[in-house]
Amino acid sequence: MKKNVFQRAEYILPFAGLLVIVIAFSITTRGTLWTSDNLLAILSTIIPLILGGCGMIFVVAQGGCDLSVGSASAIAGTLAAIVCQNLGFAAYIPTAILIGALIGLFNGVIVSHFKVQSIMVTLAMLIALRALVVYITNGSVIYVPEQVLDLNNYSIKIPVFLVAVLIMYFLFEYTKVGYFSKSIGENEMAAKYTGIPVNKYKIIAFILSGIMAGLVGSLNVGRIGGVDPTMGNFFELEVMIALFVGGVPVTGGSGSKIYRLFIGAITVSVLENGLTLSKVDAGSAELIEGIILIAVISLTLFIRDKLIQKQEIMKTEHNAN
Amino acid sequence: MKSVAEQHQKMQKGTKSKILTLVLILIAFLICNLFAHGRFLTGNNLLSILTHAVVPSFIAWGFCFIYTTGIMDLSVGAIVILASIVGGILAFPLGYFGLIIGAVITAVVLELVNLSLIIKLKVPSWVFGLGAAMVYEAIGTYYETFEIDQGKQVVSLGNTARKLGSAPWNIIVLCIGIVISYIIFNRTTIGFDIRAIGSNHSVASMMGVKSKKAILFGGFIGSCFIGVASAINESYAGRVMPVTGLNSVALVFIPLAVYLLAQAFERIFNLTISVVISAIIIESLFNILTIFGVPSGTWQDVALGTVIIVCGILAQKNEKGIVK
Amino acid sequence: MKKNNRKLCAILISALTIVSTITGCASSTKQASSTGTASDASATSKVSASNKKLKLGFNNFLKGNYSLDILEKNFRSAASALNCDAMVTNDQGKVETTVQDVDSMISAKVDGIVFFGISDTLFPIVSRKCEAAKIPFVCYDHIPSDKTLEVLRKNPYFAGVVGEHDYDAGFPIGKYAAEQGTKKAILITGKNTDTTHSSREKGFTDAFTKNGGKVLDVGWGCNTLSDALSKTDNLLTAHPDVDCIYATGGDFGSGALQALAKHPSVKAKMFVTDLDPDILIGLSKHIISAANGAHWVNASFATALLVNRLVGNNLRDGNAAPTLTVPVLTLPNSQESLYDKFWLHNDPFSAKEIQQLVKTYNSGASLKTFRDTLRGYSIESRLKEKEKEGLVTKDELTKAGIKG
Amino acid sequence: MNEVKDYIFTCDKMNKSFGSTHANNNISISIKEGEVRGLIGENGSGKSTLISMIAGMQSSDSGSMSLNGEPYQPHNSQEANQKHIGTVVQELGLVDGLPVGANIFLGRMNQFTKNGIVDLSSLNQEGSKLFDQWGFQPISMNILAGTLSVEQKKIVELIRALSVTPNLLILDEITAALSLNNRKRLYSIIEKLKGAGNSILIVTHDLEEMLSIADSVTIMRDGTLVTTKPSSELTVDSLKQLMVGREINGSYYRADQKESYKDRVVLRGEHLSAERFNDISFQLHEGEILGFCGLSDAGIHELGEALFGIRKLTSGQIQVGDSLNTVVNSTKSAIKNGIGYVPKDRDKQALMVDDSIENNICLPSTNEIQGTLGMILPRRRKEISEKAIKNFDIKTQGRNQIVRSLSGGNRQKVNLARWVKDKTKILILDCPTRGVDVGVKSYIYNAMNQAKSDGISMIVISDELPELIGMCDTILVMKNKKLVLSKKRSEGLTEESLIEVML
Repeated sequence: MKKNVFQRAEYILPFAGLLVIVIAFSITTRGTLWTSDNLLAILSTIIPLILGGCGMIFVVAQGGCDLSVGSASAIAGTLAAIVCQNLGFAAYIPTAILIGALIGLFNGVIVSHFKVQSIMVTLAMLIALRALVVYITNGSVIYVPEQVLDLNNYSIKIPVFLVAVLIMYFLFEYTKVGYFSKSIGENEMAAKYTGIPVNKYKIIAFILSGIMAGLVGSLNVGRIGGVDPTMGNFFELEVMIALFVGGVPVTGGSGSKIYRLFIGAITVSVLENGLTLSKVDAGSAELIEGIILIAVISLTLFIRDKLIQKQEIMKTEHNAN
Repeated sequence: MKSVAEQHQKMQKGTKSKILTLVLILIAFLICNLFAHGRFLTGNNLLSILTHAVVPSFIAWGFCFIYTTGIMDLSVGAIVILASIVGGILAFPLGYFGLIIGAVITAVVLELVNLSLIIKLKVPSWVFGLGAAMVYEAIGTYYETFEIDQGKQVVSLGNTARKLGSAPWNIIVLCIGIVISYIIFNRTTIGFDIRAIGSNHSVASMMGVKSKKAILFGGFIGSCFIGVASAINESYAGRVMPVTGLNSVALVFIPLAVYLLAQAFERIFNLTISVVISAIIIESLFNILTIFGVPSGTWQDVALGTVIIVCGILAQKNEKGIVK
Repeated sequence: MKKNNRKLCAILISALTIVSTITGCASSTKQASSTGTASDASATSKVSASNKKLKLGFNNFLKGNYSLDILEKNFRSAASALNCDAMVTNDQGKVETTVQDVDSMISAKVDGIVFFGISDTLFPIVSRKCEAAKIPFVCYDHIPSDKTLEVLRKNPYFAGVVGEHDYDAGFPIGKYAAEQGTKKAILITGKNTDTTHSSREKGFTDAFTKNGGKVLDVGWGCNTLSDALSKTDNLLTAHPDVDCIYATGGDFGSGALQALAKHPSVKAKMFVTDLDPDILIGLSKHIISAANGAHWVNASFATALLVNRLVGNNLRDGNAAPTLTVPVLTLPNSQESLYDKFWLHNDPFSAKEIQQLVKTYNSGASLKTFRDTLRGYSIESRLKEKEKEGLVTKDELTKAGIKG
Repeated sequence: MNEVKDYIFTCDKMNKSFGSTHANNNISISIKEGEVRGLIGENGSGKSTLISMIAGMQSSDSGSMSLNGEPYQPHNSQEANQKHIGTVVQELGLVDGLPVGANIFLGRMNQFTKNGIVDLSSLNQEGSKLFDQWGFQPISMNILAGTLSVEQKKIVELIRALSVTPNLLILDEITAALSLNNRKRLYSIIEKLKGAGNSILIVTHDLEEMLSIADSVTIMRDGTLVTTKPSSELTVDSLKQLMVGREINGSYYRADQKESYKDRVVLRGEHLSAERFNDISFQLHEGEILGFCGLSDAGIHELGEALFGIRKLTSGQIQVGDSLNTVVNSTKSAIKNGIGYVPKDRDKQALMVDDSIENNICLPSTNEIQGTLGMILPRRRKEISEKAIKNFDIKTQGRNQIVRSLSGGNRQKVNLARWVKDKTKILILDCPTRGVDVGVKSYIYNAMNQAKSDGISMIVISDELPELIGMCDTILVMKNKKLVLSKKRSEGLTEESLIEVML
């Protein structure tokens, strides 16, 4: 009967850090946190994080990492903007997604067939793609059609976001793409010896990551009003923070869950927004953010650790009998 | 079971591939020199390449002792900034001694704080590093804001203690670095312990390696290298500006590329040696491209990315195992 | 024992989380409470400054960058001179964060925003947001392109822009360099996506080539001093025959200077834009031939412009929101120490002078007041003003080459 | 005093609990000078826990140990080594990233350290000397341990244990990994140590081996010590009985002594060649159990990998299908044609040990359980996994239990269970009973019989000859990458006749 208590606790506790933060900021911002304007503002920071995370989680679940997401989103947005100047708005999002997918394909092929570490390949891509964006824009600003700016309206952005997240959620939790990705993260050798085409699924994971980066890029252009070569800078790190703060294991495997990404993304966004709203000095904001991030994740891990220990004990107990 | 002769052949093959790689690099250099009308392989230019390779090499050596144990600490960039600043401040009253001691102690203290917290809290080092980077960046800006309010800028060395960062002193330090890092990494108990933990944590600790102690001690050595890198950086640049918004992470991208490249070359050269080789390859690349008139910031970076991937592929050519 | 340690740790951390959040915010909430209830700052509402403290938002694009931070300092001193609360955000060098921070400032119910847009695309977006939230805003430092300005002027909440033409920072120096007889130049500059630096580069190149010189190469993409150092080093190897080096920013100038010292065979003159402490030292030692800058006061003027608007003094240039240009000043060697004293250690414009720009303190404040003040902005005029305030003696001025 | 002196090692009332599991309950053992002591028990009976306490890798909850009459309380394996206790642990392995020499002396580098610097050449010399001294084929001290074969690694581990000049040498299931020739060498080492008055504590699942080398055997069950008896008083059957606690029938192998299978050929290998084997041709019939045996470098395991499409062939064809017109050239085509594969290294190659039983069982069955849009319904996963747990009698709390918390035998059941499904027609089993105890072993043989009668064909690759002789319809012997002998099932088939060909 103890079990039930623990099981229930397991569902609530990952939210503990988030709850603490939300409560604390509700007090310090004197309720401003909950105004509709601000909730929408928080939502617009959450959207790219979750979209990017939904793609990257496939790679992370396999135990790899994709550092190229930020640069990929920038180049996808840039090229899409250029293409849509010539071909019209209809080509905008498809182009961005295609570019993202191509980058993912490249990453995936190098990682899977040439056995280069994912961090090395994607770091190189981070540097190279960013440089390409700078070259393409050549320092000037690319203006985009009004429709692209309209993408930033919540009435369009939210449906796009929901559809994309639902698809990714389905792929990750209910199809073999996600299942195999987690298996590869758990034990790649076992996956291979069980007959899973590991290379194929590595490529698929990177392609999905690229596609989502492309989508984020296309939305980003609307958000910042045109192509800016620095857009998406450090986006990959923000996504990773969201993933890991939510409790997705760095080594991947079956602990990777999309709901954890949600928690992470919301935690990070509320934290940033709350600190700014509380008028914390810009210098201190970063200091406090860093400390709280570390605190939240260690709290979550600590609690989970305790839980797992308890469960393990219960299991072995059962075995012995 | 393979015969000894076969294994011996394997070893010889190793020596061969070492020579082959060096020759290939040399040929590439000569070709570049030909196209650059002799502007590439001049003494001054080579010295300048080496000079630029010093700081990335030292940071990458730091990574050898920290990242090898599986701790991926991304706050090193922020640590370098803080260590450079502290070194710069202490350089005025104490000269070179202050510069080096200030930088090294700062780096060591911060890195040890990181490592012990990572071990204690069991937080994945990736996130911890990013969080710590935010904290250290913020400390840097506190100092900078303070200076601006005083009508000053972040500490600048001026003419004080600038020799460490310039030839020939930095090259001498680089050579000392090669020797020391090689010896510690390959010929000391701590080196073996670090490599053992990196390769297989549980087996290593079963075999009697005290892993926490080794990680902390490795972090101590690694952060000494990072401290020295910071001191050289400060002495070379004269001033290191604090940044915010995780921009410090970008600071370690090149050293990280050096380290990863070195890992890829590890089957040909020893890790600490290949660090220097990788650093020189990357810096020569920038140098030669500038000489060729390739615009920096765009095609140069594209070329760097390409070189990293190509080297990675070449080095992993025969890899059959599992790569993350 | 170990378990206890971990427990203690966990408790400490959670305590730390809460305490740091709350204390971090406490100081500011105190200020916020003194603001009283924030009213919707509609453009036409004429709130008198006497009964309500205004709350101004300001975005620092990248904290830690000297020139951006000194702009922040100018804003802060202007805001305190005008008795306003300041809310400063750090955009961390990211355009996305810039937009996000504007959202946050709107949520925090600031009365007006002093905005810096690194990229032209940001202005229309921010303009939309401010219009929707009915918050007046003013742009500082970067002057948007004409096309963008047109868009902005359609927004009734756009209060104007105060900045400098970066092209005009590069151009005179290029001309001056060519006049000094230099023929072959290399440039050290930031990313070519940063309009500040690319405009300066363009201005210099135009003037230099027009006057018979040739720009051999441009070192793009520097972020830091040591980037500039390495880049210059490489460039000097590639072009040992240069006789002119122009750095478009203070840090780049320091880096270039050091690289130059490593190439004793290169005989080149140094020119820099941005007057920061290092460059001043270079000037005083005659290593740098000329440098310009001092345009950082634009943040103060932008603040004053916005406050005018908020107190109901809607300054218009004809029908449109005004564009005010701050001249980029060239600093002679002789005045380096005085510049250090009055620009870097103090504010070049006293609180009183800033107050004179605003209707609350000076009922006659108009666009003309701004124009006149800016037109008269030069090193010499400022120093004379300081003499009037008794902060500097005539002797000192004469020594610096300024005649009474 | 004298009496104590006789015992080189004693432990008294050792206790160790993990949570509420009493892994060791008041265990007392005394080992005499020059004694070879066998330690035997089912998986999970507490042998490994006892050994890890003696080797200093875990601390005991209570109880005391003494060595040479002095109290002995190691805090870590280094201290145990200093006291001349050398251990080869069951599932440890080596540090792949370090050279062989460093692996042998890791944790004990100080003896080669001068002024803080390790003298590598004398370390390597010492290592080579050990190989010489104990009569193993030398391995270069400078190559990375990761490049060694499983057997070579085990030998390096053995050398590592021997390098402490052990008074007490503990060997936990070392023989399973060794080929016959090296097994022989191990026996002679044991003799040699014994002759010098040193003692050995050995764990093995091979009961005949146990009885032939051990002077006396200690039997453990469920964390308690059952009894210690001289080998001469024991037989294989009595050992089994003591271990399991109930009677087990004489043989757990197949009862029939005749080959029996249908005529239809389900898989044919045509001149298969790859790096580790050369020109192998054979046929597998419906319902046939085909065995492969050979020494460690004969290439039998690699052949198994190739049959499942993991290892690429350089020439030759694997044909399957109704008229043998389908070629297997990838794992995908192998699975499509109903081939299942149970690899040799259970924890590394087969199972995701940190994942749930359900995830492990469903892994090869995704194609069968996915519905529209490739959706894998949790309901179907549950069905499959619960069926497998029931059919294979896996002892677990539920399908969501983590595999790591299962005993070795149960893990192997999971490994097998996931392949026993309707679609599987051919099952490749590489060492299916490696490291499992008697109970599970007999269970697995039963399952194989069941599968055979269901018409499933099996290829069994094994180092254990009795197992092959007991189960297979046909046994193929490989030597030096080539097929050298084919034997049909018959009563007169002996191990000796096979070994002769293998060597």
